[in-house]
Amino acid sequence: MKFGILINEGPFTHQAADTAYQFAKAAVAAGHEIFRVFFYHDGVNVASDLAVPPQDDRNVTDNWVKLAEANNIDMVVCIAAAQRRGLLDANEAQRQGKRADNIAPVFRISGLGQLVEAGIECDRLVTFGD
Amino acid sequence: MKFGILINEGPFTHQAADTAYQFAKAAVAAGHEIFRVFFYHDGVNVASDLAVPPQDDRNVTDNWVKLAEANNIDMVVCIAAAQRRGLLDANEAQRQGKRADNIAPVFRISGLGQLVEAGIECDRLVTFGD
Amino acid sequence: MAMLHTVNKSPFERVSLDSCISMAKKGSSVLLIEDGVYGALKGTKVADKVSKAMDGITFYVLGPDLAARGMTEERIISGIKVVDYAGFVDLTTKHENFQAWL
Amino acid sequence: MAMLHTVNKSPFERVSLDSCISMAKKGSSVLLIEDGVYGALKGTKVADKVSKAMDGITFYVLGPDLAARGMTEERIISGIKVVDYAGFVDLTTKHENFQAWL
Amino acid sequence: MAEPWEEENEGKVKKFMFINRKAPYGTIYALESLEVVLITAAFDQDVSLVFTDDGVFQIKKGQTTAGIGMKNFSPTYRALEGYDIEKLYVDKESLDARGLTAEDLIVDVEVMSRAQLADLMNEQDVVMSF
Amino acid sequence: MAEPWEEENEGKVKKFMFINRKAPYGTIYALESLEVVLITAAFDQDVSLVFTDDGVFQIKKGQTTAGIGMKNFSPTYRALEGYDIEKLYVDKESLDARGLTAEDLIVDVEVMSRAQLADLMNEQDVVMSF
Repeated sequence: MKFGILINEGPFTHQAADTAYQFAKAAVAAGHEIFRVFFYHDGVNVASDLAVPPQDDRNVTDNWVKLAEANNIDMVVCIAAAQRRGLLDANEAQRQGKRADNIAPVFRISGLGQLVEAGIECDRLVTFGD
Repeated sequence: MKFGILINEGPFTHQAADTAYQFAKAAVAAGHEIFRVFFYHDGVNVASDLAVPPQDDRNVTDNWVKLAEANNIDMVVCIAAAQRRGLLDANEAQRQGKRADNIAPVFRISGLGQLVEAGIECDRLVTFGD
Repeated sequence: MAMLHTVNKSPFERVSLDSCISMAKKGSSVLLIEDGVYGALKGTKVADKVSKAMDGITFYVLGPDLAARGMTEERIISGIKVVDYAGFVDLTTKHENFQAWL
Repeated sequence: MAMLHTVNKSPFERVSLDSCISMAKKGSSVLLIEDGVYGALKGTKVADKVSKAMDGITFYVLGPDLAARGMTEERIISGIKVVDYAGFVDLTTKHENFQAWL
Repeated sequence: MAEPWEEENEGKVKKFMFINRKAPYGTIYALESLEVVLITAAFDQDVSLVFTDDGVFQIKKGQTTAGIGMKNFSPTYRALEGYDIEKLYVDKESLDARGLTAEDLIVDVEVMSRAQLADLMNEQDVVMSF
Repeated sequence: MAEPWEEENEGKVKKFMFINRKAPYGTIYALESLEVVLITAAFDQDVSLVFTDDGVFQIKKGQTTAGIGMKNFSPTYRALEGYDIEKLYVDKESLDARGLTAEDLIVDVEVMSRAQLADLMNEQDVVMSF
C-alpha cells in the first residue's frame, strides 16, 4: 500500500515525530511504500541539521534522515511554515538575504500542494501531531 | 518592581511569546524593570534570526529584539533546550562542529541557573507557555 | 497572602480552569488570557462553574484577547473584570505570587 | 465503510477522546497512542465511558506507549487489544480511511 | 492555468474533509489549516469543512486583533465561496455548549448533529484535522 | 564548591514550588521541568514538587521506554533525595481519578488533598508549572 505521512510537531517537544518514525519504519518493514513525508506546522523543525541532542537520547532528525536515505523517501518541508519558523535551505537563505541555512540535505522545501498531492496519490494519509 | 519572564513556546505556533511581549511592553511602560527574559522549551525558537514571516503578519523575534535593545533587557536562551532544537550561537556552532549558527545577537545562550537566578532576584517571575 | 493565577486554555478543551479553581484559595484572583478567555462567557456549559467559583475568587479577563476572538463585554459573566496588558501587569504587582496553569 | 481513528491525548486532560467517541460510527475502530493510552486503563474515572463505547467501536492500544508509561496489560480494560507499530500499520491498511483526533 | 500538477493528477478527484477543532489565535492551527484548505480547492478536489469543539470559535463574527498584535485571518473564511468551497458544516452540540448560535458566525453554514457529521466523515477519502 | 552564583546570591533562599501536571513522553515538559528542579536545588533553594492532574503519571513505576525509542528519565525522580529534594506531594484526587495509589509510585511521596496543596502553594515565593 502507498502511504503519505503528515508530521505537525517538532522534535522532542512532542512525541509526534517519534511515533511517525516508528510507524514509517514498520510500514517499510511490512513492504509498504512511503510515498512522501510532509512536515507542517512545527514539524518543519525536524528538518534542522543544527540540533545537538544529549548523547544518551535519540536524535530525531538523524533517525528520519537514515530512514529516508535507506528507503528513498521523499521528505518535504512546507515552505510557508518553514519561513515563519526560521528553517531555510541554501536557495531560500540566499533569496531571503539570510546569512545561513539549516535544513539537512535529504529534506526539500516545497509548497502545500505537495501535501494535497500526497492525499490524492496515497491510499492512506496518516497524521501525527499534538 | 523587578520582573522575570519565562517563555516556554516558540513563535507563531502558540500565542505565548506574543502575550509575553505585550506584557513586557506594558511593564516597561509602567516603569517596571525587566530583569531577564528566559527562553525555555520551544521558547528558544524565538531567538532564531532566520525567520521570514509573511509581510502582513507580525515578526515575533523582531518585536523582542527591538524591545530588548530599547530597554537593555537581558535575553537568555537555555543552552540545553536550544541544543536539542537546533538553536546555536557562533561559539556553540564552532564547539559542536556545526556549519552555521542562527541566534540573533541580542540573545545570549546560558544555563538554567539563569532562570533560577531570575526566580531568586525578581519580585515576580511570570510564565507564558502552552 | 493573595495569589494571581492565569489560565490560557479553553475550558471546553482542557482541565486547566478546573484545576486552577480547585487549587485557588479564597481571596486569590484568576486572570483568563489567550484561549482561556472563553471561560468568561455567559450562557456556556462552564459558566455556572465559574459563577460559583466567583464566591471567593476574583475573576479577570484580558480585553485584547476577548476582542481578538470576537467577544464583546456584554457576553461576559457579570462581575468578571476586563483588563488590558497594563492591568495584567498591575495585577501581578498587587498579588504576592503568581502561577500560570499551562 | 470502516474508519480508523487515533487519539493521542490523555482523556483526563482534554476532550479528544470524547469527541472521537461521539463521532465514530458503529463498526469503526479507535487506536489509543502516545498519551492517549491512558484511556485504556481500567478503574479510572473515564473507564466506564470507554467500556460503553466498546459496544459498537473496537478499541486498540499501542503497546510500546503503554510500556513506556509503566502500564502492563492487566491494567487494561478487558476487550481492548494491544498492538505494536506493525499492528498500527496493519490497522491503517484494513480500514478504509483515517482520522487523527489531534 | 495549466499548472504541472493539474496535468499529472488530472481526473483524480478525492473527497477531502478538514475538521477544525481548535480556537483561533491561541495557537496557529486554525490559520495554517485554512492554507491547506485553499490549496486543496486549487487542486479541484471535493472539499468540505467541519467546525466542531473549539473550532466553532474560528468563525465567530467581529474578531478584532489589533490589541494582540496579530493578523485577523477570519475574513478568509468569507472568501472560501470564491474558491468554490461551499460545504461548511458546524456541530450544533459544540455551538450550544459555547452559548453560540448560527447568528454569531461570519459565514453561512449548515448546522448538523454529531451523528450527521459522523456520516459525512465516513464518506471521505482523506480526513485532516490540525 | 564556590560557584560564582553562590557568592552573588548568598543567603537568599526562596521557596520554589514546581507543579507537575503533564504526562511523560507525549510531550517533553516533564523531562525539562525535572532539569529546572535539579538546578534549583543546586542553588540551595527550598524546593518542593507537586504532582497533580496527569503529572502523577510521571512517577508511575515500571516505565520501559525501549519500544518507543526514547530515554526513560523516571529513575531521576528516585535520585532527587540525593539533591536534598524531599518535599514531594501528590494530589489524592488525581491519583483516584486515574485508578492509581501511592503503591504505584516510584518514589515516596506525601499524598494530599487539593485543599492542603492549595495552602502549600500559597506559601511559596516562586511557583513554576510547565
